[in-house]
Amino acid sequence: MAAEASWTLEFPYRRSLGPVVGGFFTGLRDGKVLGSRTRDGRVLVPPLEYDPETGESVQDGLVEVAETGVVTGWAWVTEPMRKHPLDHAFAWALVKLDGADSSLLHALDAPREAVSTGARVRIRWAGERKGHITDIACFEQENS
Amino acid sequence: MSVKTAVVGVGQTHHKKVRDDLSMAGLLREAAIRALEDAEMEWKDIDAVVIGKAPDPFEGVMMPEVYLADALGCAGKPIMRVHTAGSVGGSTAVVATHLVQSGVRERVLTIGFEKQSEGDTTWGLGGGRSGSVGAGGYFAPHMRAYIDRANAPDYIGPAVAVKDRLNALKNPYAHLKLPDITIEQVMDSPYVWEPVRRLESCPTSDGAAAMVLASEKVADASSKPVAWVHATAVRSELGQFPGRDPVDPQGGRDCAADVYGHAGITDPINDVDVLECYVPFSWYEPMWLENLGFAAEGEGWKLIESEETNFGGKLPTNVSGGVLSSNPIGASGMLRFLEAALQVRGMAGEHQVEGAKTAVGHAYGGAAQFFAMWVVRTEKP
Amino acid sequence: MTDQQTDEKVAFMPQMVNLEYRIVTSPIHQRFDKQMREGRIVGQKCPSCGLVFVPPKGFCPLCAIVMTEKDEVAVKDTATVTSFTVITPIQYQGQKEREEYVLANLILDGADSSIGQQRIEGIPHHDVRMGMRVKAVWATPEERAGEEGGGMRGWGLTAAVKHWEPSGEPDTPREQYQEHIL
Amino acid sequence: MTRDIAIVGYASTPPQTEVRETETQMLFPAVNEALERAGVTRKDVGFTCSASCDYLSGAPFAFVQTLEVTGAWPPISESHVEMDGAWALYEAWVRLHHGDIDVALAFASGITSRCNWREVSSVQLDPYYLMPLWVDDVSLAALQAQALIGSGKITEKAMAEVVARIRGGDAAALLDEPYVVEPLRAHDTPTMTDAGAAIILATGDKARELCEHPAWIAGIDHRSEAHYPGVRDLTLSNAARIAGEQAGVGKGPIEVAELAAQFSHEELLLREALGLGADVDVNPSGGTLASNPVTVSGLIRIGEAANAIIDGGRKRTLGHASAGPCLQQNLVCVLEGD
Repeated sequence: MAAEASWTLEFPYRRSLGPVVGGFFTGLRDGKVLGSRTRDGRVLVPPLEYDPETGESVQDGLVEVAETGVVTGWAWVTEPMRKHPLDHAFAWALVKLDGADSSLLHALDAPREAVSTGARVRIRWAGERKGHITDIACFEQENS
Repeated sequence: MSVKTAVVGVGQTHHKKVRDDLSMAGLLREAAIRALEDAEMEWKDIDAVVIGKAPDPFEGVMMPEVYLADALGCAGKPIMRVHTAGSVGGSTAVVATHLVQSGVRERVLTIGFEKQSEGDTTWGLGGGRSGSVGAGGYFAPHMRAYIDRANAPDYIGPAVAVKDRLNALKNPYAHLKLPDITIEQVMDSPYVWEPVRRLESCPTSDGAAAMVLASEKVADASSKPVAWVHATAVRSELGQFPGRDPVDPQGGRDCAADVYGHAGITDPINDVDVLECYVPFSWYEPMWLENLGFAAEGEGWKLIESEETNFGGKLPTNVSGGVLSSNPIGASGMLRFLEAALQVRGMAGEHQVEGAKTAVGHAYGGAAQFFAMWVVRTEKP
Repeated sequence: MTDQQTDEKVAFMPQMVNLEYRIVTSPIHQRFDKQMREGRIVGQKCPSCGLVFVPPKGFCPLCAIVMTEKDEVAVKDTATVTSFTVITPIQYQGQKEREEYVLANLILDGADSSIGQQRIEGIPHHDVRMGMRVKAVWATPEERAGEEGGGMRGWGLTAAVKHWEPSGEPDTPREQYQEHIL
Repeated sequence: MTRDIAIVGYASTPPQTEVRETETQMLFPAVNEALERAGVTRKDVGFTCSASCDYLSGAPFAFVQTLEVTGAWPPISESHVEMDGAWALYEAWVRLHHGDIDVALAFASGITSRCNWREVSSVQLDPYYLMPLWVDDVSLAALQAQALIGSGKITEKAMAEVVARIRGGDAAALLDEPYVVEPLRAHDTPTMTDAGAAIILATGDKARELCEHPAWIAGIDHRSEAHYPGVRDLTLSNAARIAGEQAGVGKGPIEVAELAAQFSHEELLLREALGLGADVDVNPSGGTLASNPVTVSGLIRIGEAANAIIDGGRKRTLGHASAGPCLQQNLVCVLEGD
């Protein structure tokens, strides 16, 4: 017997989404970015079902925000791992979309020198959208 | 120096094969918010959260307390996660109780959950390999050994299956609703893990169960009846060793002796008004009746034959419908504890056992090697 | 993108979780496997309580003491069925079983710990019984070499023993095995 | 309200880069040594709590196997957390308050060498928004490091000095190394290891009887942050701050702090959140940066902090554990000698 073998633990999970996550993904499929509103009026993008600070349920319904925004945090990936969204060097970016009060984490496809806190970016949509976080292919520079 | 502790609120989801209307956080929150409402509390009132669930690959989320922390109002608060296999719902409630009894926290929210529909439990139990026999395949030889040893009639298992499914009709949250089920129908259903038939097996469910445990000071101020925790106990034994008796495990016997001793129960069949025990396969009811001291060895099935574990019998057992009617694994044990609490609060609605003052909740897991129990009463200890 | 517009709400998402692992067979299980491939079933006898464990664990779980090669003892390839079930395989991703089959718990002659989930062949399913005597049907040396490494349980057992079949000996009385259901 | 409870024995296996024996076999020496150090046997233990993580091996029920290290026959009173072992210790500490037992065991095991932890770490994230992007723990830590640098709270030079202190070498030269995920270099990220560890707790007089210098748990508390990084201020660790306050860190001077800082910048952030001054000896053991057996690291930190009192002559130390992305969960344990 080999002292060692490789093994892939593999399963295609099927996750039900509920109205908030499902609403957000429905919006992405349709090319819109939607956020949820906490009771004190903060807009969360991506939307959570609850106020992350208090646990209180958010208000009913989602509100649309812009597909442009500002980088609030970043990290530059010099060598992507095989499952990362991009196969060349990229940045993970926290992006506060215009109209939102929280930041969305996704890949930013931009040259290293263009990656900084405060940089303006926009969503690059995926070619085929199916209601998934990867309907946002990544962010790119707003003026590219 | 132990702080008297009570269940001051409970909540559970409507358990279903697929709760396709909710996210995972949404599932837990449905149960948790119901428990908070029952306790007349808000998220801010909770000091700590203890959650429990079965193996992480069931949903494919590792250590889900990390993702769920703020969904359960825990930004700036403590949250911990227990995992003791099938007994986890019970063990989790025990940890939450200890947090209050120790004086460390005053109001603790505890939640057990499973969203089995996200993945495949048989796959998960087999570590993703071919040939997984699931829990039923594992336990079937033990049930065969019981039937053989106790010389039990073949209709006893089916009778339990029918009883629990008819009980479930009185529980609005139960998953399986089989109003026309009969013993003949159960006996005609195909074997899955012979001697276990399909209709003698638990369903796979999505669901969550939540309770708020609170100190005497808080409980005394409650406007509703509370369930006082008189005793808790857990026991673990090795899953495999020479001389182990998986049909009547010593761990289960010791666990029962421990809670009875602390709750002053000397004659279980007469001292206990309602039993909620973990019966995922029908034959486990007579097995646990013996293991938990409600019947002598080899006599458990006679309580079923004489319908003493039915509604209106001497020891109504799993009047909620039990695990045979709803099985969100990580919540299943907690549901036994929760239903026991509901009974002594007199708030079980249609499945209320009239005058229930003392109830026992029980859960088991692993290779029938992990046990958790509690005794709750209407009266303060 | 208007061609993608639909009124239907997105209610589900797929999530492939695929993680690669190295399955490392511990030295003690490699040794057991090698002995199995040589046609010998070798367990460990606890120097404290005297109980024989097959497969060996490298420790006695009851006495909580470490055991080594010095504690090895050979056991026979004949056994008693202590209990069993007929499995109707549940179909899930990766499941290869399609037909009903019998899995038994066995107590090997010379061992004190039982082994679970062993296949019984060569007898109609409804004739399998508790107390039945069985013997190992060994894979040929060529077959033994081909088995994939690692795995969840059985180590060399599943590689070297294809299944068990009735030995024709009289059944073992219940009182002799009922302490060894598992 | 809380009882006198002390750590009276601690042991861990020497961290290895690759353990080949079973998880249970790996644990045996650690549990045996902790019991020996405390001068107790398995029969003296009134409650046991273990910690492990099934995703490290990709197979369910690691804890069912490792239960065998306890010799659980006759059956024992036992529980398990799918978390770092520090939370197993916490559960045991809570259990000891009942007063019916006087000795408890907490142990943890983690074999990380059989998986790609960076990839596996993604599976603990929000399953809708983060996991599908396969954001890994190093990337998330880098986001926090960048936030701290951007705010002016820390510098890459300060991070390099942490690394140089622990791993040796010249801080300035470390800055010439390439980034893995900027601003983190390989030496800023933890060395993943395999290990098991065990701690024996005892109450009041029993602790005094068993140990000449028990490490009394003066305070222990744990807290979480919100999960999604875009809703948090990553330049703060409120969870560590609150846990530290609740555990009473500031009630006296801390001599030694063992911090579960997996990444160099986390040590700097934790020092601030816990109010640890420059005079505090931080991670003399090398800390989690030098050796990170997942689910064991926090328990080791507490054990090391206890040993500083039990046989190191120190009077007041701190052990810390963390879990989740960007130091989401934090546990702080303040220990005091007599």
